[in-house]
Amino acid sequence: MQFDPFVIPFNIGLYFILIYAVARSIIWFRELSRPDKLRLQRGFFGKAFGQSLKEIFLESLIHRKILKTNLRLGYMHMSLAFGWFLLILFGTIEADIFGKSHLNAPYKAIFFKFFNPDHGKTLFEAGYSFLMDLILAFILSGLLLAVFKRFSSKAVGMKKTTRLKPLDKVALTSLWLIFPSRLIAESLTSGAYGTGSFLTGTLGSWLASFLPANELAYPFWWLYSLSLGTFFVLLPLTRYLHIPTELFLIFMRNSGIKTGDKASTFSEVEVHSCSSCGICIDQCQMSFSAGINNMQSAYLMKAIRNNADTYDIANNCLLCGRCDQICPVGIELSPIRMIQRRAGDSEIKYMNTWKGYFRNKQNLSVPKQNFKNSYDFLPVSNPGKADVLYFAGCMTHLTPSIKNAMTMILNTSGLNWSFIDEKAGVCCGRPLMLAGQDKEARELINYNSQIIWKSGAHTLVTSCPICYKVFKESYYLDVEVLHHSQFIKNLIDDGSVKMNFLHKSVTYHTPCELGRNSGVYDEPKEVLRHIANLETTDYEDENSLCCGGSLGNIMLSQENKRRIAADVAAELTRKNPDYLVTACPLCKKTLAPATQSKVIDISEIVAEAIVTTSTLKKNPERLRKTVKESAGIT
Amino acid sequence: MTGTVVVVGGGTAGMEAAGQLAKAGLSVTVIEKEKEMGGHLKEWYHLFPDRRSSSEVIDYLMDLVVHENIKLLTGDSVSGLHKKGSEFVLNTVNGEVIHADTVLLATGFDLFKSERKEEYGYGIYDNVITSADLEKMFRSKELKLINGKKPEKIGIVHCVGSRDEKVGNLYCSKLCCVTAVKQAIELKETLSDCKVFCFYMDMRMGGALYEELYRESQEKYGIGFIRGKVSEVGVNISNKLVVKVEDTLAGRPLKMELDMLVLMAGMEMSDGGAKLAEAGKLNIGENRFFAPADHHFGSNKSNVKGLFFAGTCAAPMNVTETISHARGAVTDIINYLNGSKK
Amino acid sequence: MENEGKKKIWSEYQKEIADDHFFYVRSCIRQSFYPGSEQFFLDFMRNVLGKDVFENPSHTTCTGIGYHGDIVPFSTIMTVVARHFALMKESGYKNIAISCVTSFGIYTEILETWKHFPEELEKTREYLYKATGREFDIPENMAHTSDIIYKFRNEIAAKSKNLLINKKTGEPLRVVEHIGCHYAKMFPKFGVGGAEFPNVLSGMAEAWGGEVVDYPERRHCCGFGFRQYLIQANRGYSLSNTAKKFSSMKPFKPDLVLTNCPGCNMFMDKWQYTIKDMEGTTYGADGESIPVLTYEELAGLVMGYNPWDLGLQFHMVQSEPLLRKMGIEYNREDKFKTKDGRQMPVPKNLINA
Amino acid sequence: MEKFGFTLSKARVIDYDANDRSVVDYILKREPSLNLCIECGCCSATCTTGNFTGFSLREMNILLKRGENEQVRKKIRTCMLCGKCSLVCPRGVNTRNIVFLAKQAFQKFDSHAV
Repeated sequence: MQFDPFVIPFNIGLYFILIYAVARSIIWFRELSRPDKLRLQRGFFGKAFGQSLKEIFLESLIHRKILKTNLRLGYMHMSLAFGWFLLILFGTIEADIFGKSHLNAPYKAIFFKFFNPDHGKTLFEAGYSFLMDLILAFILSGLLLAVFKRFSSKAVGMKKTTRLKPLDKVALTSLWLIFPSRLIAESLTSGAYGTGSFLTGTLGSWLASFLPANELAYPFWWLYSLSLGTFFVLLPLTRYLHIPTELFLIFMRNSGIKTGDKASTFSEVEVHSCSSCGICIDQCQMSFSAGINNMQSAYLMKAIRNNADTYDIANNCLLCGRCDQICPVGIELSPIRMIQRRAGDSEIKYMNTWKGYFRNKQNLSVPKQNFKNSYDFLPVSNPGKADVLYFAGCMTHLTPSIKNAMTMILNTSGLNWSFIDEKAGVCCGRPLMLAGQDKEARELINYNSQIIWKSGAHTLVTSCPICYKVFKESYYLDVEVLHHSQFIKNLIDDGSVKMNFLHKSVTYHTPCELGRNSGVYDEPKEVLRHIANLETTDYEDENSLCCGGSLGNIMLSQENKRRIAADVAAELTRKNPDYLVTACPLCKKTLAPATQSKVIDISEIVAEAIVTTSTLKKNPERLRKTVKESAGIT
Repeated sequence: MTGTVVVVGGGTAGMEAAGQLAKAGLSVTVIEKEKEMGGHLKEWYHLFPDRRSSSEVIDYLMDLVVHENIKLLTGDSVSGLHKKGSEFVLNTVNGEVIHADTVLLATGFDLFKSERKEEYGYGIYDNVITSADLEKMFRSKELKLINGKKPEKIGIVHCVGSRDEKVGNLYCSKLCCVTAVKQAIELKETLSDCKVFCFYMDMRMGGALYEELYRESQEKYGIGFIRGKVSEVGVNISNKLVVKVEDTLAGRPLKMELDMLVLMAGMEMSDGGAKLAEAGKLNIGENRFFAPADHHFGSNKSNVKGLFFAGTCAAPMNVTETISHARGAVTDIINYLNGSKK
Repeated sequence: MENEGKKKIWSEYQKEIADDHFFYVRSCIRQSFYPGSEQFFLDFMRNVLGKDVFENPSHTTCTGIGYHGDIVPFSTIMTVVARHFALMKESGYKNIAISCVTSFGIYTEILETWKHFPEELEKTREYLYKATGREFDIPENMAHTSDIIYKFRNEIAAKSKNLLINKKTGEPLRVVEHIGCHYAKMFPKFGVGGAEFPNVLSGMAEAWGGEVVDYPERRHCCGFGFRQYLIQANRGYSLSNTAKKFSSMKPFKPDLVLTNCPGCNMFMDKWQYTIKDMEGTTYGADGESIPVLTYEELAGLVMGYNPWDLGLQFHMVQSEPLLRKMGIEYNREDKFKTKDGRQMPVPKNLINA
Repeated sequence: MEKFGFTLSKARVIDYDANDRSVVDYILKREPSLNLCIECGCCSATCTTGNFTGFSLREMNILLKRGENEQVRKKIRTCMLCGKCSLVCPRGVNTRNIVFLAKQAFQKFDSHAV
């Protein structure tokens, strides 16, 4: 039986973290809602399991997504995670093959060299040592990057990096110490016994040439064990908890569990899965246009983990969804932000017990009931019957050109339509939701629903993506909800309107609420391609920018909104298009003052291109020609 | 060119005009009732909108009037003015008799006597002061109440003696609004933790950069603006001033305790000017300032050929406008002399 | 600073007050509510100063209350006033002394009207002649009786037996002077000291040793407001105004309120009772109410008249606290006795009694 | 009161010094742009709620500044937070946040009062 006291710290750490992991997962599982429990069980014994393993390999070890967005940062994460994984894997095998006995205690694998100092003499052994050195070198290279990143995040190609709390620093140091100490310990031992490969061997023999290698080795083995132990024990208190937590996240997600609209186990698992890699910070326009660097998702996750006040962080955000898009861990960041907003003052705080190893929910809520909105003043309205309803929305009433364009298009379409908020419209409810006031929003939703039901329409067309999203997701309607860009697309497809081709170059700005937040990317572009020369920009689809005017941010000053809009407008008009086209009245209103080029809504350019019924009467063969033919384009 | 001009009044307009006329080669006599030149500018601390020190402007004007063609009669004033043929004869209090080809009146303005708005208790209640008094305080760097304490809450009343038929002034003095904003800012700069409120009827921020100053006063200094004219002022048991006003935007009367009340005294035709108008049979307008021969292209010409005026004796105007108006007068005078006095 | 400033203003608002030979016109409500006041005035003028003050029995109300109550048209009231001038002419007087501020306001208003619209004067002459066959002249001098007392305030001070000084402490009494709105607010030039800082009552108070207190609502109306009072449902307005005024003067702990207007005197006196009854609020020092005196009543006290002869017992707020402060002896028993010693019924709910 | 047939009514005057401005202080601390309001009324004119009720953001601003909180407390509940007001404001006042903060302040102070 090989044993040495220095392995004790490591063992303590290891068994502690294992037990902790089990306990934690049991607690989390208990807190899961009943349906989620079922989902998880089904997932565990279903194909989700396979997917999860694959994803764990690709994301948790290889860090594919990070590699995609940022090679150096990806390499750093990969070398550490994957490298360490390999080290353990091959270490265990090594211990198993070359060790005195089989099926060893874990520490044997970790401190193999100490217990088998003369290992590595024979050729095959040497080859294996070479492999182990290679892996160690791989990790150390990553570690080197990590150290750089701390001192200049530019080194890993990042503009911003997250700030640390003291405990993180301790854990970080212990993490950093692990592999160097292993390197030196192994090298010294190798040096003493003339073993080791290109890394440990060379370094070892060199050190041994002028140092008492054998005596010096021992303390370094202690250091190695200690740093491992410390790291494991501190792990649950630090952001490094993301390493194990991410596995749960992946399982849960693949089992079909969603974030939902209030704090739950899943949201907590997500919060803990954030590795604070900081990619969301670089992606955030609040950061690179407005120079605000304290409210990005990484900081939100941290604030929640530390039970800090999340009010300002949660509310000072455009909710454009760019970070959700890029997050390598795939955390549903905006939904979590919305949970914080909804909670408002009546937030469930997590009280730390046992120095934060386990957190028990405690409701420190301020009752919200005592100040609720009331919209009982809203009049009963009886809209006429119609097949198609048009809901312009508040913002569209501030951009009458869009209203007029849509009126013109709807008239030309020859459909039986009615304008439900022409005189006095009521807000769709989305702005209240964005402010986290869902109960209040519900009142407006019910009011509008009444009108829509009464009309007996089969289609509802909105000009404002904000309305579109809420009608689509939060209303219980038996009508087809279309954004006007989709509606126009349909009109063109079924030939109920004819277009002229405008010899104009346009670029398209995808509104956040329509694009990332509702998944409507193609219809507007197809409409535009149909009637004009659509130029591409560097910010298409998922990567599109936010105009800055978002109702999602209630705190942002006009000045900063302007700064964001200016940057966006500049980016999208690089090719000096005739029009910068968008599909949202709010985007239009925000971008128009920020640029010299003409900013218009898609409905306006369509109205410009549309062939009116009167002209069709004059030359009927226009009906047979396609748009491009009639424009003389082949 | 040659010719003699008498400039009555050694304020901003008078000095500017005298300087320019002298440069043009005319021999100029300036009559100033005060011992020193400079007029009202002497009492002012900083000028709006750029808050430069008024002394800088005085220095500029002083340089202008130190000129061999200029004769300065300070501490003297005109007692008689009449025209013989094409020549003017002026008698002064000190007994001088001056003959001149043309006369330029730059008699300036008098500040409205705030005692006339009895209900504001100027001269009766401690710590009710005028904008001019406040400028003096700024100059002397002694901004404090009668009892020596620092004021914590200060009110500023706009339109004192302007736009008020009860005191017979229907016109807008035009500078009080921006002066109020300027002084409010200076008050906050001197006493950062005091609260300042402006009681206004309209904010007339017409001039260049005035509106920007107004915005700054709200954004940077948090000055409070209450729309409504103060109706009366009293004192309470703790000897604080109590103002009664209607907050017309809230549609409710409002009463507020203040440590200090600053009255934005308006501009009126100066007594000297009024006397000269009588002596020289000059037309005066409804606002009692000199009436120009033509409002668009004769704003320096009087109804008497060869007699011109410049500056605030014609209408309320700020320093910039006064200087331009004076230069306008210079052009008219030169044309008049060239055109053989037609 | 304050006094110099005020003196400066007063110097601009000095009015000509005749010295002798007054044609006296009474007030409708004073002679019924505070009968001692006019009684004192006549007695003081005739017997103390030996002036000639003439009353004409055919003198009537000026109909001012009806006029301000929108019942009596202007042409009517002008004719009524013209009739008084006619009576004065017939009795051979040129100086009119008016006992009531409402009337005084009416007279000034009418004289100003005639000055600016002579045609109205001619019409009035015609109306009066047609109605009564009388003719009139415009008075040479018109004074409110408080002006006259103001004129002779120093004579009164000279003859004073009790000054407005707290006998115990030697402190001057704090006097709140309330000038009726119609005295000078319409035409400041007709009032001693103008409209903003009137001197007519403060002059008396100071001459007699008192200290005048200035308080934020000094200029505020007593609350009478004619129309507001005459309709019962509207009396809340009247009352609320009085309350506003009193709560503003309360911190100054006034010892008495001095008025020159019958209406003001009546409302500031009687509303104190009403407010006390409604919500138990009192405005004087240590829970008492503030005695409200007319200038004649005060002058009477200063000159040592018997408070009951001055009719102080007919106020709602009794003046004993004031009498005690001034150190004036009074006889409890005589309080509600007639001259010939018969006992009058004693009213209930008197305050400060 | 039937004894008299009339009552003593409270004065309509805004007693600035007696009023409680904790709500507006709370707002100004977080949204200083409230100071920039020049009471032009553009927000009230475009207001979706104002279309149906007497709710006026302009009036609310002034009443908050004067500490007349009670009227605001009632009316502010009718705001739909649609944000049109912020879009039309010529002075760049972040009106939407002001409403949001006002509600919050009332809620906070109410619950503390409890």
